[in-house]
Amino acid sequence: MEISTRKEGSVAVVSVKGRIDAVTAPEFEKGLSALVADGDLTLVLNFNGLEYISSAGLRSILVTAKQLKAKNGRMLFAALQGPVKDIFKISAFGSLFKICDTEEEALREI
Amino acid sequence: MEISTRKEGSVAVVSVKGRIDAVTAPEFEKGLSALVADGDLTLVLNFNGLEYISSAGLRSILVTAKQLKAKNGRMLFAALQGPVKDIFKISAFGSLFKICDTEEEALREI
Amino acid sequence: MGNLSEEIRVPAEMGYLRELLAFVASCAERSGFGQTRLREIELVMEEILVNIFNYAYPDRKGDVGIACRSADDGKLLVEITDQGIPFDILSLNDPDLQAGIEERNIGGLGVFFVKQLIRDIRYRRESGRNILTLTIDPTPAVL
Amino acid sequence: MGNLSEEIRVPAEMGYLRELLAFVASCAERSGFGQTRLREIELVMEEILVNIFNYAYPDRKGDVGIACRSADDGKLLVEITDQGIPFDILSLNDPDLQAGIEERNIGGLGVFFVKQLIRDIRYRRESGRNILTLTIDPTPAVL
Ligand SMILES: Nc1ncnc2c1ncn2[C@@H]1O[C@H](COP(=O)(O)OP(=O)(O)O)[C@@H](O)[C@H]1O
Ligand SMILES: Nc1ncnc2c1ncn2[C@@H]1O[C@H](COP(=O)(O)OP(=O)(O)O)[C@@H](O)[C@H]1O
Repeated sequence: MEISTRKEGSVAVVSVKGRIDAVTAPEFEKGLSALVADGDLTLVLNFNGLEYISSAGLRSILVTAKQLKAKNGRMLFAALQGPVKDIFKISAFGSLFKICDTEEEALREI
Repeated sequence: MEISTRKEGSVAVVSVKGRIDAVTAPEFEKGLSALVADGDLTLVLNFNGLEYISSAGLRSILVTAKQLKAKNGRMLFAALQGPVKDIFKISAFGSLFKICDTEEEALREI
Repeated sequence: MGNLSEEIRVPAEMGYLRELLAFVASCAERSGFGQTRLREIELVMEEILVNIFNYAYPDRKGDVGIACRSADDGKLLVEITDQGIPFDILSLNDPDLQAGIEERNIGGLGVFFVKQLIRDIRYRRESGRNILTLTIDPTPAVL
Repeated sequence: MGNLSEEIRVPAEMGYLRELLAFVASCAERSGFGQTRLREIELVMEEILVNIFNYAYPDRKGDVGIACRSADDGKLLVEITDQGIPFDILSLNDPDLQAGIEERNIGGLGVFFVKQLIRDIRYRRESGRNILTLTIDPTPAVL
Protein backbone atom coordinates (compact mmCIF):
# COMPACT_ATOMS: atom_id res chain seq x y z
CA MET A 1 0.00 0.00 0.00
CA GLU A 2 1.09 3.53 -0.85
CA ILE A 3 -0.57 6.64 0.57
CA SER A 4 0.02 10.18 -0.66
CA THR A 5 -1.72 13.29 0.62
CA ARG A 6 -2.02 16.78 -0.85
CA LYS A 7 -4.14 19.84 -0.06
CA GLU A 8 -6.66 21.37 -2.46
CA GLY A 9 -7.65 24.56 -0.63
CA SER A 10 -9.06 23.35 2.68
CA VAL A 11 -9.57 19.80 1.44
CA ALA A 12 -7.09 17.00 2.10
CA VAL A 13 -6.93 14.62 -0.87
CA VAL A 14 -5.62 11.18 0.11
CA SER A 15 -4.66 8.84 -2.74
CA VAL A 16 -4.21 5.18 -1.88
CA LYS A 17 -2.58 2.59 -4.13
CA GLY A 18 -2.33 -1.17 -3.76
CA ARG A 19 -3.99 -3.17 -0.99
CA ILE A 20 -5.63 -2.22 2.28
CA ASP A 21 -5.76 -5.50 4.16
CA ALA A 22 -5.28 -6.48 7.80
CA VAL A 23 -1.53 -6.05 7.36
CA THR A 24 -1.62 -2.52 5.91
CA ALA A 25 -4.83 -1.14 7.50
CA PRO A 26 -3.06 0.11 10.68
CA GLU A 27 -0.79 2.34 8.58
CA PHE A 28 -3.78 3.57 6.54
CA GLU A 29 -5.72 4.38 9.71
CA LYS A 30 -2.74 6.17 11.26
CA GLY A 31 -2.44 8.35 8.16
CA LEU A 32 -6.10 9.34 8.28
CA SER A 33 -6.13 9.94 12.04
CA ALA A 34 -3.07 12.18 11.76
CA LEU A 35 -4.93 14.39 9.27
CA VAL A 36 -7.98 14.65 11.54
CA ALA A 37 -5.72 15.39 14.53
CA ASP A 38 -4.02 18.13 12.48
CA GLY A 39 -7.41 19.81 12.01
CA ASP A 40 -8.34 18.60 8.53
CA LEU A 41 -12.13 18.42 8.41
CA THR A 42 -12.76 17.42 4.80
CA LEU A 43 -11.07 14.35 3.38
CA VAL A 44 -11.39 13.13 -0.19
CA LEU A 45 -10.14 9.59 -0.58
CA ASN A 46 -9.03 8.89 -4.13
CA PHE A 47 -9.14 5.08 -4.50
CA ASN A 48 -8.25 5.04 -8.19
CA GLY A 49 -5.17 2.87 -7.55
CA LEU A 50 -6.74 0.69 -4.85
CA GLU A 51 -7.01 -2.95 -5.91
CA TYR A 52 -8.21 -4.59 -2.72
CA ILE A 53 -9.83 -3.66 0.55
CA SER A 54 -10.97 -5.99 3.34
CA SER A 55 -13.07 -5.33 6.44
CA ALA A 56 -9.93 -4.17 8.26
CA GLY A 57 -9.80 -1.22 5.84
CA LEU A 58 -13.51 -0.45 6.20
CA ARG A 59 -13.03 -0.52 9.95
CA SER A 60 -10.30 2.14 9.63
CA ILE A 61 -12.65 4.23 7.48
CA LEU A 62 -15.45 3.97 10.06
CA VAL A 63 -13.08 4.90 12.90
CA THR A 64 -11.97 8.02 11.00
CA ALA A 65 -15.53 8.88 9.96
CA LYS A 66 -16.62 8.83 13.61
CA GLN A 67 -13.72 11.13 14.59
CA LEU A 68 -14.67 13.53 11.76
CA LYS A 69 -18.37 13.39 12.60
CA ALA A 70 -17.58 14.46 16.19
CA LYS A 71 -15.88 17.56 14.75
CA ASN A 72 -18.54 18.19 12.07
CA GLY A 73 -16.11 17.09 9.38
CA ARG A 74 -16.74 14.68 6.50
CA MET A 75 -15.19 12.12 4.19
CA LEU A 76 -15.86 11.61 0.48
CA PHE A 77 -14.69 8.85 -1.83
CA ALA A 78 -13.66 8.99 -5.47
CA ALA A 79 -12.73 6.66 -8.33
CA LEU A 80 -13.53 3.31 -6.74
CA GLN A 81 -12.51 0.39 -8.95
CA GLY A 82 -14.58 -2.78 -9.52
CA PRO A 83 -13.76 -4.99 -6.52
CA VAL A 84 -13.57 -2.08 -4.06
CA LYS A 85 -16.84 -0.68 -5.42
CA ASP A 86 -18.52 -4.04 -4.76
CA ILE A 87 -17.20 -4.16 -1.19
CA PHE A 88 -18.58 -0.66 -0.58
CA LYS A 89 -21.90 -1.81 -2.01
CA ILE A 90 -22.35 -4.89 0.20
CA SER A 91 -21.30 -2.77 3.20
CA ALA A 92 -23.89 -0.11 2.29
CA PHE A 93 -21.19 2.57 2.57
CA GLY A 94 -23.12 4.54 -0.07
CA SER A 95 -25.65 5.49 2.63
CA LEU A 96 -22.87 6.82 4.89
CA PHE A 97 -20.62 8.62 2.41
CA LYS A 98 -20.75 10.56 -0.84
CA ILE A 99 -19.11 8.36 -3.46
CA CYS A 100 -18.04 10.08 -6.70
CA ASP A 101 -16.80 8.74 -10.02
CA THR A 102 -13.81 11.10 -10.13
CA GLU A 103 -11.74 13.20 -7.76
CA GLU A 104 -12.80 16.37 -9.62
CA GLU A 105 -16.44 15.53 -9.01
CA ALA A 106 -15.72 14.99 -5.30
CA LEU A 107 -13.96 18.36 -5.06
CA ARG A 108 -16.93 20.09 -6.77
CA GLU A 109 -19.27 18.43 -4.24
CA ILE A 110 -17.78 20.31 -1.30
CA MET B 1 12.75 -21.08 -19.29
CA GLU B 2 13.37 -19.64 -22.76
CA ILE B 3 15.51 -21.32 -25.39
CA SER B 4 16.70 -19.71 -28.61
CA THR B 5 18.96 -21.29 -31.21
CA ARG B 6 21.00 -19.79 -34.05
CA LYS B 7 23.72 -21.07 -36.35
CA GLU B 8 27.25 -19.68 -36.48
CA GLY B 9 28.70 -21.49 -39.48
CA SER B 10 28.44 -25.17 -38.60
CA VAL B 11 27.96 -24.48 -34.88
CA ALA B 12 24.53 -24.38 -33.20
CA VAL B 13 24.48 -21.75 -30.45
CA VAL B 14 21.74 -22.44 -27.90
CA SER B 15 20.95 -19.61 -25.47
CA VAL B 16 18.93 -20.51 -22.39
CA LYS B 17 17.26 -18.03 -20.06
CA GLY B 18 15.55 -18.57 -16.71
CA ARG B 19 15.38 -21.90 -14.91
CA ILE B 20 16.11 -25.48 -15.93
CA ASP B 21 14.40 -27.51 -13.24
CA ALA B 22 12.44 -30.76 -13.22
CA VAL B 23 9.47 -28.91 -14.72
CA THR B 24 11.32 -27.34 -17.66
CA ALA B 25 14.12 -29.91 -18.26
CA PRO B 26 12.02 -32.10 -20.61
CA GLU B 27 11.55 -29.14 -22.98
CA PHE B 28 15.26 -28.28 -22.74
CA GLU B 29 16.23 -31.88 -23.52
CA LYS B 30 13.79 -32.05 -26.44
CA GLY B 31 15.33 -28.90 -27.92
CA LEU B 32 18.86 -30.32 -27.72
CA SER B 33 17.89 -33.76 -29.02
CA ALA B 34 16.15 -32.18 -32.00
CA LEU B 35 19.40 -30.41 -32.96
CA VAL B 36 21.41 -33.63 -32.69
CA ALA B 37 18.76 -35.50 -34.68
CA ASP B 38 18.97 -32.77 -37.37
CA GLY B 39 22.68 -33.45 -37.72
CA ASP B 40 24.16 -30.66 -35.61
CA LEU B 41 27.42 -31.99 -34.21
CA THR B 42 28.78 -28.96 -32.34
CA LEU B 43 26.60 -27.25 -29.76
CA VAL B 44 27.59 -24.16 -27.80
CA LEU B 45 25.31 -23.61 -24.82
CA ASN B 46 25.23 -19.96 -23.81
CA PHE B 47 24.03 -19.96 -20.19
CA ASN B 48 24.40 -16.22 -19.67
CA GLY B 49 20.72 -15.80 -18.79
CA LEU B 50 20.42 -19.05 -16.82
CA GLU B 51 19.65 -18.46 -13.14
CA TYR B 52 19.07 -21.98 -11.89
CA ILE B 53 19.76 -25.55 -12.90
CA SER B 54 19.01 -28.72 -10.96
CA SER B 55 20.09 -32.32 -11.52
CA ALA B 56 17.20 -32.74 -13.97
CA GLY B 57 18.96 -30.23 -16.24
CA LEU B 58 22.35 -31.90 -15.86
CA ARG B 59 20.71 -35.20 -16.71
CA SER B 60 19.42 -33.68 -19.98
CA ILE B 61 22.92 -32.41 -20.73
CA LEU B 62 24.45 -35.85 -20.12
CA VAL B 63 21.81 -37.53 -22.31
CA THR B 64 22.60 -35.12 -25.16
CA ALA B 65 26.36 -35.42 -24.61
CA LYS B 66 26.13 -39.19 -24.97
CA GLN B 67 24.13 -38.85 -28.22
CA LEU B 68 26.75 -36.41 -29.54
CA LYS B 69 29.66 -38.59 -28.43
CA ALA B 70 28.23 -41.52 -30.38
CA LYS B 71 28.33 -39.32 -33.51
CA ASN B 72 31.73 -37.80 -32.71
CA GLY B 73 30.09 -34.47 -31.90
CA ARG B 74 30.67 -32.24 -28.88
CA MET B 75 29.11 -29.70 -26.55
CA LEU B 76 30.71 -26.56 -25.11
CA PHE B 77 29.40 -24.20 -22.44
CA ALA B 78 29.72 -20.44 -22.15
CA ALA B 79 28.97 -17.62 -19.73
CA LEU B 80 27.91 -19.65 -16.68
CA GLN B 81 26.63 -17.44 -13.88
CA GLY B 82 27.44 -17.91 -10.15
CA PRO B 83 24.96 -20.56 -8.97
CA VAL B 84 25.09 -22.54 -12.23
CA LYS B 85 28.89 -22.39 -12.21
CA ASP B 86 28.91 -23.90 -8.70
CA ILE B 87 26.57 -26.72 -9.74
CA PHE B 88 28.87 -27.53 -12.66
CA LYS B 89 31.78 -27.53 -10.25
CA ILE B 90 30.35 -29.98 -7.70
CA SER B 91 29.24 -32.21 -10.60
CA ALA B 92 32.78 -32.12 -12.07
CA PHE B 93 31.34 -31.16 -15.47
CA GLY B 94 34.59 -29.30 -16.13
CA SER B 95 36.27 -32.65 -16.75
CA LEU B 96 33.64 -33.62 -19.33
CA PHE B 97 33.13 -30.35 -21.21
CA LYS B 98 34.99 -27.24 -22.30
CA ILE B 99 33.60 -24.37 -20.24
CA CYS B 100 34.34 -20.85 -21.52
CA ASP B 101 33.83 -17.43 -20.01
CA THR B 102 32.14 -16.02 -23.13
CA GLU B 103 30.35 -17.29 -26.22
CA GLU B 104 33.05 -15.71 -28.42
CA GLU B 105 35.74 -17.70 -26.63
CA ALA B 106 33.71 -20.90 -27.11
CA LEU B 107 33.35 -20.22 -30.83
CA ARG B 108 37.10 -19.62 -31.12
CA GLU B 109 37.75 -22.96 -29.38
CA ILE B 110 36.18 -24.96 -32.18
CA MET C 1 -10.37 -35.01 4.44
CA GLY C 2 -9.80 -37.36 1.53
CA ASN C 3 -6.49 -38.68 0.41
CA LEU C 4 -5.50 -36.31 -2.37
CA SER C 5 -6.24 -33.11 -0.50
CA GLU C 6 -3.77 -30.32 0.24
CA GLU C 7 -3.08 -29.09 3.73
CA ILE C 8 -1.11 -26.39 5.45
CA ARG C 9 -0.64 -25.62 9.13
CA VAL C 10 1.18 -22.59 10.53
CA PRO C 11 1.22 -20.47 13.69
CA ALA C 12 -1.89 -18.30 13.98
CA GLU C 13 -0.06 -15.00 13.47
CA MET C 14 -0.47 -12.11 11.05
CA GLY C 15 2.98 -12.75 9.54
CA TYR C 16 1.61 -15.91 7.92
CA LEU C 17 -1.43 -14.29 6.26
CA ARG C 18 0.00 -13.82 2.77
CA GLU C 19 1.44 -17.35 2.72
CA LEU C 20 -1.93 -18.86 3.67
CA LEU C 21 -3.77 -16.74 1.09
CA ALA C 22 -1.29 -17.88 -1.58
CA PHE C 23 -1.88 -21.50 -0.57
CA VAL C 24 -5.66 -21.25 -0.96
CA ALA C 25 -5.29 -19.24 -4.17
CA SER C 26 -3.22 -21.99 -5.76
CA CYS C 27 -5.77 -24.62 -4.68
CA ALA C 28 -8.56 -22.58 -6.25
CA GLU C 29 -6.55 -21.90 -9.41
CA ARG C 30 -5.86 -25.57 -9.75
CA SER C 31 -9.63 -26.16 -9.51
CA GLY C 32 -10.01 -23.79 -12.45
CA PHE C 33 -11.64 -20.86 -10.62
CA GLY C 34 -11.74 -17.53 -12.47
CA GLN C 35 -10.11 -14.25 -11.40
CA THR C 36 -13.28 -12.71 -9.94
CA ARG C 37 -14.06 -15.69 -7.75
CA LEU C 38 -10.37 -15.92 -6.72
CA ARG C 39 -10.60 -12.34 -5.45
CA GLU C 40 -13.74 -13.16 -3.48
CA ILE C 41 -12.09 -16.23 -1.97
CA GLU C 42 -9.05 -14.16 -1.01
CA LEU C 43 -11.29 -11.74 0.88
CA VAL C 44 -13.22 -14.52 2.61
CA MET C 45 -10.03 -16.26 3.68
CA GLU C 46 -8.47 -13.03 4.95
CA GLU C 47 -11.54 -12.33 7.07
CA ILE C 48 -11.65 -15.81 8.60
CA LEU C 49 -7.90 -16.05 9.19
CA VAL C 50 -7.44 -12.58 10.65
CA ASN C 51 -10.26 -13.33 13.10
CA ILE C 52 -8.46 -16.50 14.16
CA PHE C 53 -5.20 -14.54 14.57
CA ASN C 54 -7.00 -11.86 16.62
CA TYR C 55 -9.53 -13.78 18.67
CA ALA C 56 -9.02 -17.56 18.73
CA TYR C 57 -6.13 -17.65 21.20
CA PRO C 58 -6.68 -14.82 23.70
CA ASP C 59 -4.08 -16.04 26.18
CA ARG C 60 -1.71 -18.37 24.38
CA LYS C 61 -0.18 -19.09 21.01
CA GLY C 62 -1.71 -21.61 18.66
CA ASP C 63 -1.92 -22.89 15.10
CA VAL C 64 -4.30 -22.65 12.21
CA GLY C 65 -4.71 -25.30 9.54
CA ILE C 66 -6.27 -25.18 6.09
CA ALA C 67 -7.16 -28.18 3.97
CA CYS C 68 -8.43 -27.96 0.39
CA ARG C 69 -10.03 -30.65 -1.71
CA SER C 70 -11.88 -30.68 -5.01
CA ALA C 71 -15.53 -31.66 -4.63
CA ASP C 72 -18.37 -32.43 -7.03
CA ASP C 73 -19.52 -29.99 -9.72
CA GLY C 74 -16.17 -28.19 -9.83
CA LYS C 75 -16.62 -27.02 -6.25
CA LEU C 76 -13.74 -26.52 -3.84
CA LEU C 77 -13.94 -27.68 -0.24
CA VAL C 78 -11.91 -25.59 2.19
CA GLU C 79 -11.65 -26.64 5.83
CA ILE C 80 -10.20 -24.22 8.37
CA THR C 81 -9.19 -25.65 11.74
CA ASP C 82 -7.97 -24.10 14.97
CA GLN C 83 -7.75 -25.16 18.60
CA GLY C 84 -8.88 -21.81 19.92
CA ILE C 85 -11.92 -20.85 21.99
CA PRO C 86 -15.18 -22.21 20.60
CA PHE C 87 -16.57 -19.83 17.97
CA ASP C 88 -19.35 -20.42 15.48
CA ILE C 89 -19.31 -17.83 12.72
CA LEU C 90 -22.92 -18.74 11.90
CA SER C 91 -24.11 -17.63 15.33
CA LEU C 92 -23.41 -13.91 14.71
CA ASN C 93 -26.11 -11.48 13.66
CA ASP C 94 -25.54 -9.40 10.55
CA PRO C 95 -24.44 -5.81 11.22
CA ASP C 96 -27.07 -3.04 10.99
CA LEU C 97 -26.34 -1.56 7.56
CA GLN C 98 -29.06 1.10 8.05
CA ALA C 99 -27.30 2.76 11.00
CA GLY C 100 -25.71 6.20 10.55
CA ILE C 101 -22.03 6.94 11.12
CA GLU C 102 -22.39 7.59 14.86
CA GLU C 103 -24.50 4.51 15.57
CA ARG C 104 -22.78 2.16 13.22
CA ASN C 105 -20.64 -0.56 14.80
CA ILE C 106 -17.07 -0.50 13.48
CA GLY C 107 -16.87 -4.31 13.66
CA GLY C 108 -18.90 -7.16 12.29
CA LEU C 109 -18.27 -6.62 8.57
CA GLY C 110 -15.70 -9.42 8.26
CA VAL C 111 -18.01 -12.28 9.17
CA PHE C 112 -20.77 -10.60 7.16
CA PHE C 113 -18.60 -10.64 4.00
CA VAL C 114 -17.87 -14.33 4.50
CA LYS C 115 -21.57 -15.13 4.69
CA GLN C 116 -22.38 -12.93 1.69
CA LEU C 117 -19.75 -14.54 -0.52
CA ILE C 118 -20.04 -18.21 0.46
CA ARG C 119 -23.43 -19.87 0.49
CA ASP C 120 -22.47 -23.24 1.98
CA ILE C 121 -20.75 -22.83 5.37
CA ARG C 122 -20.70 -25.50 8.07
CA TYR C 123 -19.28 -25.29 11.56
CA ARG C 124 -18.49 -28.00 14.06
CA ARG C 125 -16.58 -28.25 17.31
CA GLU C 126 -14.69 -31.53 17.54
CA SER C 127 -12.13 -32.69 20.14
CA GLY C 128 -11.16 -29.17 21.11
CA ARG C 129 -11.08 -27.82 17.58
CA ASN C 130 -13.16 -25.33 15.63
CA ILE C 131 -13.70 -26.80 12.17
CA LEU C 132 -15.20 -24.49 9.57
CA THR C 133 -16.03 -26.05 6.21
CA LEU C 134 -16.68 -23.89 3.16
CA THR C 135 -18.01 -25.55 0.04
CA ILE C 136 -17.12 -23.00 -2.57
CA ASP C 137 -18.98 -22.67 -5.83
CA PRO C 138 -16.91 -21.49 -8.82
CA THR C 139 -19.55 -18.87 -9.67
CA PRO C 140 -18.80 -15.38 -8.33
CA ALA C 141 -21.28 -14.07 -5.75
CA VAL C 142 -21.05 -10.29 -6.09
CA LEU C 143 -17.53 -9.00 -6.54
CA MET D 1 7.34 -31.67 15.53
CA GLY D 2 6.93 -28.91 18.09
CA ASN D 3 3.90 -26.74 18.45
CA LEU D 4 4.86 -23.65 16.51
CA SER D 5 6.06 -25.42 13.40
CA GLU D 6 4.70 -24.97 9.89
CA GLU D 7 3.43 -27.85 7.81
CA ILE D 8 2.17 -28.49 4.32
CA ARG D 9 0.87 -31.66 2.72
CA VAL D 10 -0.04 -32.06 -0.94
CA PRO D 11 -0.31 -34.81 -3.56
CA ALA D 12 3.12 -36.09 -4.63
CA GLU D 13 2.91 -34.69 -8.16
CA MET D 14 5.12 -32.38 -10.22
CA GLY D 15 2.36 -29.76 -10.43
CA TYR D 16 2.92 -29.00 -6.73
CA LEU D 17 6.69 -28.49 -6.91
CA ARG D 18 6.73 -24.71 -7.11
CA GLU D 19 4.20 -24.37 -4.28
CA LEU D 20 6.26 -26.62 -2.00
CA LEU D 21 9.48 -24.75 -2.84
CA ALA D 22 7.75 -21.45 -2.05
CA PHE D 23 6.61 -22.88 1.29
CA VAL D 24 10.11 -23.90 2.36
CA ALA D 25 11.57 -20.64 1.03
CA SER D 26 9.25 -18.61 3.22
CA CYS D 27 10.15 -20.75 6.27
CA ALA D 28 13.84 -20.18 5.58
CA GLU D 29 13.36 -16.47 4.94
CA ARG D 30 11.49 -16.18 8.21
CA SER D 31 14.47 -17.84 9.90
CA GLY D 32 16.64 -15.08 8.43
CA PHE D 33 18.57 -17.15 5.87
CA GLY D 34 20.45 -15.23 3.18
CA GLN D 35 19.94 -15.38 -0.60
CA THR D 36 22.80 -17.79 -1.30
CA ARG D 37 21.67 -20.33 1.26
CA LEU D 38 18.04 -19.92 0.10
CA ARG D 39 19.17 -20.93 -3.40
CA GLU D 40 20.96 -23.97 -2.05
CA ILE D 41 17.90 -24.99 -0.05
CA GLU D 42 15.71 -24.58 -3.12
CA LEU D 43 17.97 -26.98 -5.04
CA VAL D 44 18.06 -29.51 -2.19
CA MET D 45 14.29 -29.45 -1.82
CA GLU D 46 13.72 -29.80 -5.56
CA GLU D 47 15.97 -32.85 -5.67
CA ILE D 48 14.28 -34.56 -2.72
CA LEU D 49 10.73 -33.74 -3.82
CA VAL D 50 11.15 -34.65 -7.47
CA ASN D 51 12.54 -38.02 -6.38
CA ILE D 52 9.45 -38.58 -4.24
CA PHE D 53 7.20 -37.60 -7.18
CA ASN D 54 9.11 -39.96 -9.50
CA TYR D 55 9.95 -42.95 -7.35
CA ALA D 56 8.08 -43.11 -4.01
CA TYR D 57 4.74 -44.29 -5.36
CA PRO D 58 5.46 -46.60 -8.32
CA ASP D 59 1.94 -48.03 -8.50
CA ARG D 60 -0.41 -45.63 -6.72
CA LYS D 61 -0.94 -42.00 -5.87
CA GLY D 62 0.23 -40.59 -2.58
CA ASP D 63 1.07 -37.49 -0.60
CA VAL D 64 4.17 -35.66 0.52
CA GLY D 65 4.39 -33.55 3.65
CA ILE D 66 6.91 -30.93 4.74
CA ALA D 67 7.25 -29.51 8.23
CA CYS D 68 9.59 -26.67 9.15
CA ARG D 69 10.67 -25.54 12.59
CA SER D 70 13.33 -23.18 13.88
CA ALA D 71 16.02 -24.96 15.88
CA ASP D 72 18.98 -23.84 18.00
CA ASP D 73 21.75 -21.61 16.65
CA GLY D 74 19.53 -20.13 13.94
CA LYS D 75 19.21 -23.51 12.26
CA LEU D 76 16.11 -24.63 10.39
CA LEU D 77 14.70 -28.12 10.80
CA VAL D 78 12.92 -29.47 7.72
CA GLU D 79 11.15 -32.81 7.87
CA ILE D 80 9.97 -34.44 4.64
CA THR D 81 7.47 -37.28 4.96
CA ASP D 82 5.95 -39.70 2.47
CA GLN D 83 4.19 -43.07 2.64
CA GLY D 84 6.00 -44.47 -0.37
CA ILE D 85 8.35 -47.43 -0.70
CA PRO D 86 11.14 -47.48 1.90
CA PHE D 87 14.07 -45.39 0.68
CA ASP D 88 17.07 -44.16 2.60
CA ILE D 89 18.88 -41.41 0.75
CA LEU D 90 21.94 -42.06 2.92
CA SER D 91 22.31 -45.60 1.57
CA LEU D 92 23.26 -44.48 -1.96
CA ASN D 93 26.85 -44.31 -3.15
CA ASP D 94 28.13 -41.08 -4.63
CA PRO D 95 28.30 -41.02 -8.45
CA ASP D 96 31.67 -41.57 -10.12
CA LEU D 97 32.71 -38.03 -11.01
CA GLN D 98 35.88 -39.28 -12.71
CA ALA D 99 34.02 -41.23 -15.41
CA GLY D 100 34.06 -39.95 -19.01
CA ILE D 101 30.93 -39.06 -21.00
CA GLU D 102 30.29 -42.60 -22.25
CA GLU D 103 30.75 -44.28 -18.86
CA ARG D 104 29.15 -41.65 -16.74
CA ASN D 105 25.77 -42.50 -15.23
CA ILE D 106 23.10 -39.98 -16.17
CA GLY D 107 21.45 -40.33 -12.75
CA GLY D 108 22.61 -40.04 -9.17
CA LEU D 109 23.46 -36.33 -9.11
CA GLY D 110 20.28 -35.29 -7.26
CA VAL D 111 20.94 -37.22 -4.06
CA PHE D 112 24.63 -36.25 -4.32
CA PHE D 113 23.71 -32.53 -4.35
CA VAL D 114 21.55 -33.01 -1.27
CA LYS D 115 24.43 -34.62 0.62
CA GLN D 116 26.91 -31.97 -0.56
CA LEU D 117 24.73 -29.06 0.54
CA ILE D 118 23.31 -30.35 3.83
CA ARG D 119 25.63 -31.75 6.44
CA ASP D 120 23.07 -33.04 8.95
CA ILE D 121 20.63 -35.49 7.34
CA ARG D 122 18.74 -38.17 9.25
CA TYR D 123 16.45 -40.86 7.88
CA ARG D 124 13.96 -43.07 9.63
CA ARG D 125 11.15 -45.37 8.57
CA GLU D 126 8.22 -45.12 10.97
CA SER D 127 4.73 -46.68 10.69
CA GLY D 128 4.88 -46.95 6.93
CA ARG D 129 6.45 -43.55 6.39
CA ASN D 130 9.81 -42.34 5.15
CA ILE D 131 10.84 -39.46 7.37
CA LEU D 132 13.83 -37.44 6.24
CA THR D 133 15.05 -34.75 8.63
CA LEU D 134 17.39 -32.01 7.47
CA THR D 135 18.94 -29.74 10.08
CA ILE D 136 19.96 -26.80 7.96
CA ASP D 137 22.75 -24.46 8.90
CA PRO D 138 22.34 -20.83 7.77
CA THR D 139 25.88 -20.84 6.35
CA PRO D 140 26.09 -21.52 2.60
CA ALA D 141 27.91 -24.74 1.66
CA VAL D 142 29.23 -24.07 -1.84
CA LEU D 143 26.78 -22.23 -4.06
N1 LIG E 1 -12.15 -17.06 15.45
C1 LIG E 1 -12.84 -16.33 16.35
N2 LIG E 1 -12.80 -16.65 17.67
C2 LIG E 1 -13.48 -15.94 18.57
N3 LIG E 1 -14.24 -14.86 18.28
C3 LIG E 1 -14.34 -14.47 17.00
C4 LIG E 1 -13.64 -15.19 15.98
N4 LIG E 1 -13.93 -14.59 14.80
C5 LIG E 1 -14.75 -13.56 15.06
N5 LIG E 1 -15.00 -13.48 16.39
C6 LIG E 1 -15.89 -12.50 17.04
O1 LIG E 1 -16.82 -12.04 16.09
C7 LIG E 1 -16.77 -10.61 15.97
C8 LIG E 1 -17.08 -10.14 14.57
O2 LIG E 1 -16.02 -10.43 13.71
P1 LIG E 1 -15.86 -9.63 12.35
O3 LIG E 1 -17.16 -9.68 11.62
O4 LIG E 1 -14.71 -10.15 11.60
O5 LIG E 1 -15.61 -8.12 12.77
P2 LIG E 1 -14.39 -7.49 13.59
O6 LIG E 1 -13.30 -8.49 13.68
O7 LIG E 1 -14.03 -6.31 12.80
O8 LIG E 1 -14.99 -7.16 14.94
C9 LIG E 1 -15.39 -10.23 16.48
O9 LIG E 1 -15.36 -8.93 16.99
C10 LIG E 1 -15.13 -11.28 17.54
O10 LIG E 1 -15.70 -10.90 18.77
N1 LIG F 1 12.06 -41.21 -2.80
C1 LIG F 1 12.64 -42.25 -3.45
N2 LIG F 1 12.06 -43.47 -3.41
C2 LIG F 1 12.64 -44.50 -4.05
N3 LIG F 1 13.79 -44.43 -4.74
C3 LIG F 1 14.42 -43.25 -4.81
C4 LIG F 1 13.88 -42.10 -4.16
N4 LIG F 1 14.74 -41.06 -4.38
C5 LIG F 1 15.73 -41.54 -5.13
N5 LIG F 1 15.56 -42.85 -5.40
C6 LIG F 1 16.48 -43.72 -6.17
O1 LIG F 1 17.76 -43.14 -6.10
C7 LIG F 1 18.29 -42.92 -7.41
C8 LIG F 1 19.19 -41.68 -7.45
O2 LIG F 1 18.41 -40.50 -7.34
P1 LIG F 1 19.02 -39.13 -7.86
O3 LIG F 1 20.35 -38.94 -7.25
O4 LIG F 1 18.04 -38.04 -7.60
O5 LIG F 1 19.21 -39.32 -9.41
P2 LIG F 1 18.14 -39.58 -10.56
O6 LIG F 1 16.78 -39.32 -10.00
O7 LIG F 1 18.52 -38.61 -11.61
O8 LIG F 1 18.33 -41.00 -10.94
C9 LIG F 1 17.06 -42.81 -8.29
O9 LIG F 1 17.36 -43.18 -9.63
C10 LIG F 1 16.11 -43.80 -7.62
O10 LIG F 1 16.36 -45.11 -8.06
